[in-house]
Amino acid sequence: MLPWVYEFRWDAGHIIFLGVFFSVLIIIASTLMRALMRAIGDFKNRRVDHVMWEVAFEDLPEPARACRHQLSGEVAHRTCPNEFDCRDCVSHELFLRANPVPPAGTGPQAPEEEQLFGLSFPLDRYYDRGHTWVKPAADGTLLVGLNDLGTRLLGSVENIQLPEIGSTMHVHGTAWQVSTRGADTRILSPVEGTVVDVGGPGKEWYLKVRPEGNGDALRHLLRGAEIKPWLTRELERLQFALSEDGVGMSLADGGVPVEDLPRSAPKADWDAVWGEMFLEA
Amino acid sequence: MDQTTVKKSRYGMAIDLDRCTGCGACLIACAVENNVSPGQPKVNERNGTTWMRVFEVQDGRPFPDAQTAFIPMMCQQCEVETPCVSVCPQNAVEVDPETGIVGQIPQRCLGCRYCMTACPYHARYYNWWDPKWPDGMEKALNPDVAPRMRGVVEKCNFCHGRLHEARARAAAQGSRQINPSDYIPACVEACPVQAIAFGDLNDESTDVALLARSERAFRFLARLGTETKVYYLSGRDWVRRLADRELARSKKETLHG
Amino acid sequence: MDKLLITRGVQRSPFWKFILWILPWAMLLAWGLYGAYLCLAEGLNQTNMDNRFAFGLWIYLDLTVIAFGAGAFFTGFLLYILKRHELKSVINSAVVLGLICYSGAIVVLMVDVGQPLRAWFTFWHPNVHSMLTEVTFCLTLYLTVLILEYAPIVMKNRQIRKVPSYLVFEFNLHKLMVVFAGVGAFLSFFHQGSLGGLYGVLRGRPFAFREDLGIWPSTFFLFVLSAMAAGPSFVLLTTWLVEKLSKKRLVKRETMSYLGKLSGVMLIIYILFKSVDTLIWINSTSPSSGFPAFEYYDRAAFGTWVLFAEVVLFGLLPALVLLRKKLRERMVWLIPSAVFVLAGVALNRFVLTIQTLALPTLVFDEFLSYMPSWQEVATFSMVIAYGVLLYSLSFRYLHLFPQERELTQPY
Amino acid sequence: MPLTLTRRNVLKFVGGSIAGMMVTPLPWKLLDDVAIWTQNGPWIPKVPRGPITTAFSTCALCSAGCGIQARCVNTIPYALSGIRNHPANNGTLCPSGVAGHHLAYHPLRLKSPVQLFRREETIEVQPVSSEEILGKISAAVAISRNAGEGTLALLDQRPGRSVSLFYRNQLAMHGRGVYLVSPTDPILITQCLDEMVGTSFGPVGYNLERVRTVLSFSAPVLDGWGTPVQTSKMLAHRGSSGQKGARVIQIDSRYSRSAQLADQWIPIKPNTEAALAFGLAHVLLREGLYDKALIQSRALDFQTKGKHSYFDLVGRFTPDHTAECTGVSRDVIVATARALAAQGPSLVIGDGDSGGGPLGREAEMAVWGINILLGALGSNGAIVHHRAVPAPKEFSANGLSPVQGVSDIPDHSIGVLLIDASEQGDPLPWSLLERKLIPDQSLVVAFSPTLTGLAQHTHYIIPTPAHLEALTDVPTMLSSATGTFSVSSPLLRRPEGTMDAREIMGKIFEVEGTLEELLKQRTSAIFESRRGRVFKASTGSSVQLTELGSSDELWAELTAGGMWMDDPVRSKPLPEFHFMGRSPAAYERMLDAGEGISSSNEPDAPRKITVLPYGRRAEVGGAQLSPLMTKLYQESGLHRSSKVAVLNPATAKEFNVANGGRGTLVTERGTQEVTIRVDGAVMPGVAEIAVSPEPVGQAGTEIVQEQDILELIVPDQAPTWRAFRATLQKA
Repeated sequence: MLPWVYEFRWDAGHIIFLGVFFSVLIIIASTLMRALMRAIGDFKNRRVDHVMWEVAFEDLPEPARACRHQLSGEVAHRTCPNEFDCRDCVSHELFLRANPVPPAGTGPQAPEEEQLFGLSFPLDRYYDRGHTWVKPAADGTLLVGLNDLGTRLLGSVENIQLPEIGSTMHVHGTAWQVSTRGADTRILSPVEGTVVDVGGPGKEWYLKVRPEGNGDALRHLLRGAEIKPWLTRELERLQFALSEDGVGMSLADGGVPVEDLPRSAPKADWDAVWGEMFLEA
Repeated sequence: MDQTTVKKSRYGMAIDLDRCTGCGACLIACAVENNVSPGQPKVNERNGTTWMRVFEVQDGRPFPDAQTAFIPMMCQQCEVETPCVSVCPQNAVEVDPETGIVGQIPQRCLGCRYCMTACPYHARYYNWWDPKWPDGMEKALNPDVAPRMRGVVEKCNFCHGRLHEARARAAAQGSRQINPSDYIPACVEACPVQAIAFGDLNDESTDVALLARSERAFRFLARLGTETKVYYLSGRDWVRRLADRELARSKKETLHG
Repeated sequence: MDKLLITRGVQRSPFWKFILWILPWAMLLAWGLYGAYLCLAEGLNQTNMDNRFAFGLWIYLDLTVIAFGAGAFFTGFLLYILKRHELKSVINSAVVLGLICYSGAIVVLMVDVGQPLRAWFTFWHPNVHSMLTEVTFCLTLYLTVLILEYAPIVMKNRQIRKVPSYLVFEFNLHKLMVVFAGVGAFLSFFHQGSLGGLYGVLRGRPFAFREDLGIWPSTFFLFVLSAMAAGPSFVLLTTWLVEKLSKKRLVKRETMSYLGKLSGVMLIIYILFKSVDTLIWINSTSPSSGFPAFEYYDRAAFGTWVLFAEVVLFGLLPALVLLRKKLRERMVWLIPSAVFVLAGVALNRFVLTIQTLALPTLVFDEFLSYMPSWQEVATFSMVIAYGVLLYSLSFRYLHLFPQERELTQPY
Repeated sequence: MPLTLTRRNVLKFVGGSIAGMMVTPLPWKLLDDVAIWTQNGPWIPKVPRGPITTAFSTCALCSAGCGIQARCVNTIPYALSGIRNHPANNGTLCPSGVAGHHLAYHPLRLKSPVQLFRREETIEVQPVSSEEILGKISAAVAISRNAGEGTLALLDQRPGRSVSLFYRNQLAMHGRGVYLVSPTDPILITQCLDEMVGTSFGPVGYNLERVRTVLSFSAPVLDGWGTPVQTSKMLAHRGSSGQKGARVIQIDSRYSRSAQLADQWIPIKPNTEAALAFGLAHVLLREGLYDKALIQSRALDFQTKGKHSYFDLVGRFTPDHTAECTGVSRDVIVATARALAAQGPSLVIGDGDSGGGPLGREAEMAVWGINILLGALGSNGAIVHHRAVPAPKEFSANGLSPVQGVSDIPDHSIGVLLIDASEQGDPLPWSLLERKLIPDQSLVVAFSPTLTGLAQHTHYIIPTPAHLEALTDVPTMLSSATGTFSVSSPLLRRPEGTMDAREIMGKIFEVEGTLEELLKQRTSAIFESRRGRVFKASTGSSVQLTELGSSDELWAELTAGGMWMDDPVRSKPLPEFHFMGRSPAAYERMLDAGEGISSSNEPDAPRKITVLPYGRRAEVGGAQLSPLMTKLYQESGLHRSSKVAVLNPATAKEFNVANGGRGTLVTERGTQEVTIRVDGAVMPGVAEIAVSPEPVGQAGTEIVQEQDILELIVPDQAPTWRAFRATLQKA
């Protein structure tokens, strides 16, 4: 195998054969090393949250990965290529230019639209696809909370694990974790920044975050007129998730989800539903 | 004899099938010489170890006209494209360029048995059992030949131990060329009717070289092109036809052994 | 009970049902382990192999499962190198199948060789001219590659993925999968081919011996082609079986049909080459070594029907069905065709292993038959049971079919 | 620089060394070597180490007297070969001889006296002291001598040795002593000639060099019947040697080795050899192909008035009648007789097969008859006189007990049966011996090194030294043209607890002396005779005996692989003789033998097959085979095991058994399972089954009784067991 091992001959056969063997071995080993180095790099660059979200996003069923502009009807079919992070999305830029979304609270939207399908979706805030909302506060911080559907989906939370004050949030990284009925669900962070204060289920908001970076920190979030079609889609998804294993529960069109969904349909596979709705594979 | 240059040898055999009586002395002498262990209680014709084995063959004619011949069959020492050498994954089979003898290195053999499937003469044997001798018989083993272990392949090597001994004897006399009468494989020595000739095929004057060129000489499966160095001699047509399937077909009788 | 280990959003049978399912397989595995233990401890006298039948059930099994396992490399190659994204839905399953087939084959090989502790000698003193050396090297490397391909699937298990380092490593490894796919395809090409070369180089066995094409005998290429035909069919068939057993749709029908098409295309190429090769062999290669080819089909059960079955019944017929879009889109045609493809390849491996050894070379030698001993059958079953268990566990706890949730939730 | 020994420094040093070592070939070479070492585990037997020496002796496994050259390590022989130029074997050995040095390690070897208990299929042994056995024998001997109840019989499986003379002498003195030999022993064939001549005709042998045609009646002439040198000479014309050999015609019911190797095989219905002999004689007489003057003058029963004569007897066996009796075609009979007469000198050999039993007295006389007609006993014939090997007078001072075949003594007559050399000689059905014993009162003791063969049927075994442990002389072979004498000297140390037969008999009869003294006396007698030549192993050539200086010198040569060969003598003219022997009912007995009363009166019952047992003289036929003999019996098909019945395909079909299938043979004595082999060359209607013991390659946990086809023989059925009928069923 090696030149000093008995039976090694310096002939073409040996050189070619062992050359190929060692090359392949080196390719495999170096690829493995490369993956390892990159993983270490990701850790060093604090990209763990990002990676976790990317992996989760990859695993989402295709319909769950629809682009916001598909939901709004601007395009017939488009799967988001950027893991719901529109901040650097060129297409989003182009879509916006063609058809700007009115800022929240202005434009053609009527106040009553804050009530959608019996759920409270105030227009003064931004909504993330992971059922959180972001509301800029006066002091420049951002308030982060769970939207009405999200709250009803989880029902009464048994245990909640909020981040420590001072910890860093990444877009679509873990904001906080809840465990209910034996299943863990992580709630995606809608924004990037440092946690300056924490609230909780009983409070108005869950987190107060000091944003990081430039002004487009909220660019990837849904707003205004985008909310309704998205919510429609989400309720559809919920409907299917619930009806999957014949629980028999249905959210009739226009029907209002009850305050505590798990309690009203205890037999449903809530673990699966939460995974589905909170974008966790 | 010139002692500075060692001429290359091609050791071969010529076995006279018209003389062979099928007594089996060669087979036993071989086993004695090469420390082949006695068979286990469950051993049979298909899983035994007989480096040299004698086939009893008939011309297929029915009673009372049947003719019988005995064919001693051992490693045929293929010279060209030696089938077992190229298949061994770990160089446990080698042709010695000095002697032309196909050697097996049992200590390196993995026991994959690929060489056995490659051998057209079924001359290779696998140690299906641990080698065992009755009590005390280890003391009567040939000190020149290492016993093999279970799970490796072995075969005829023209009595390698004897070649070593002959070389040692030559070296003791300051010669690098062995004396032909010092190197005679056990089967050749034992044959009661002296049906086997052995020697260097490269040396035109040896009996074996003469016999190999005789009209009665033939080799089994010669058309495989492996240029075996074991020749067989027979004046009987039906025996000579056993060398090749197509030849055997050319006669109407069906053959069985 | 084990719900938290199961991928979110997919339905798996209750734990007790799963236990009931794996219990008989586990028992089979235990029996097989005992058989293999006997062979290792007592020696291969436990088998019914002998000096003529130096290869038996095990080598046949190895050749067949490795051919079937070709789905892993072929699918990977098409997906990652040729970017056939429709295969993404079966790649995980194909990798698991590949891993099962290859690791099973290597385990059996280790029982089969007389001195398994010397297996490393092949690396240490390699005879580079031996097909078996090529097989050994490629098989070991490819098994490494398969493990590296399987590792990300494991690391994405619901609980394991919670460990960030695993997930991040998985993520980065997965990104480099194209390298492994390439290496895998390269290695597979050589060892599938070398397995064929294993027999093709047997000058002393004119039934198996074939002329060289370049530096390899023609069986080298025939094995590559037939393995590429068998691989997709095996993935297709197992997927279908899993669908039937789990009563779920796991893969889109188009993917199934596409796998069938792949098989069909490879098979027709294979059959074409095989026919030409057989004709050359019958008319030139074999007779020139003194062996009239018709004699081979003159013995015991091995009639010319073997050749017919291999080329027409299990070759041309399924190939034609699979090549017709309308037929392969219907399960009643697709599935039996896949079965036929596999039967044809398995028959080919059987013929090359068993018939080659059963046929006499010397005129006065006889045709031999061989029946494996229970220890051999046990070791064989051990691999089957191991495969079923590993697949069952993977199917239950790992996310093998990315389309599963999608297909079970009709959007 | 100060050298501080800190842990860190030490670790650094070690680490650096290891790293540095990796770039040298050392670890890799080590790995290589370890790879080889690991393959030499303790479970693999180690070859012995020690000084290599060469020793010479003579093989005593049969009476060929082959010279053996042993390569020894630590004085233990590890390989045997023949001594070059030796008159018996010229450098070659038979398979048994080649592996002779293994017999001491036979898995069923006994090293201390045992008592035997036979169970269903196994044998249990219990150690006893030799004194106890000897005491029992002495007591029984005394009873037999004084009370006259039963005889003291000694079955000598190797007659003709010097110790055999000692036995006969002692038995003659005992009064009720009987000296028995196997019915197949060649001595009995010469006895037939003696019966024809009326006096002791003297030892005869065969001068094969003179012979052009050999007609063998089932004798294994090409398979261990003669010495290797003789067999080689008979086959000399084969192949490319260009030498002249003899044309061999084999008359055989079996497709035996000799039938396979002979120039012509004449298959014959089992047990009809006498008829064929008469038929051949018929042709010779009818065509005048014999020495009329000699027959007229010497034969007393050739043509007699008023009494049935040989002429009458042979006259009945016309070629047609003979063909009917024997199944041999008329033309073959005539042609064979003519060939014998025309292509002389011719020789007809009776003898029969060692395992298959004797041809029978009448058939042997019929064979001698043809030899006489052909002039084979004449001065130019191939059957030559030789002189007995000289023996001291005191060997026979007290008379010699006559040699008797086992079948020749009355049933239930033996009180004490001692079997010497029971591991040797031809196989013998135990049933034949058993009926000679006084039921339930007899004592049977074997002197044997192994628990094999006849020894398995005895009450006690006193272990004797094994082959090459024992000192013994090798008697002259039947086929030898002159008397020969050689000594097998021990190459191995005999184990404690073994006694040679001379020691045992000396204790029983209270006679002083050792075997070595006995043999030395004989050697002296030979030396005193001043005849013959001596082959010296050391030089590989022969010298006149007179060239040796002393008896001790002769002894030294004989014990080192040498051989003494008597000078040939001019053949005595044939005295007056009776073709049919001298017994009152000679004609009737001969006629019965020819017409075959025993086999033809039984109706051809369906499902009955004629079993032809056979032994192999080449393998001594006896009960000792080297463990390595598994190579011939189990590991290759060269020698059929005793569990295999070979049938003609047509017969197999008739009995509904298939090649490789199992069958059961049944007689009133028992059943035996056999594996069926189909062979187109075998005579239809018969099953050929070997009687040799199975070689024992490895010791088992218990001693299994040998199962032999001879067990199935119904002893009263016939004087010989060459062919018997048994039911064959598919198993």
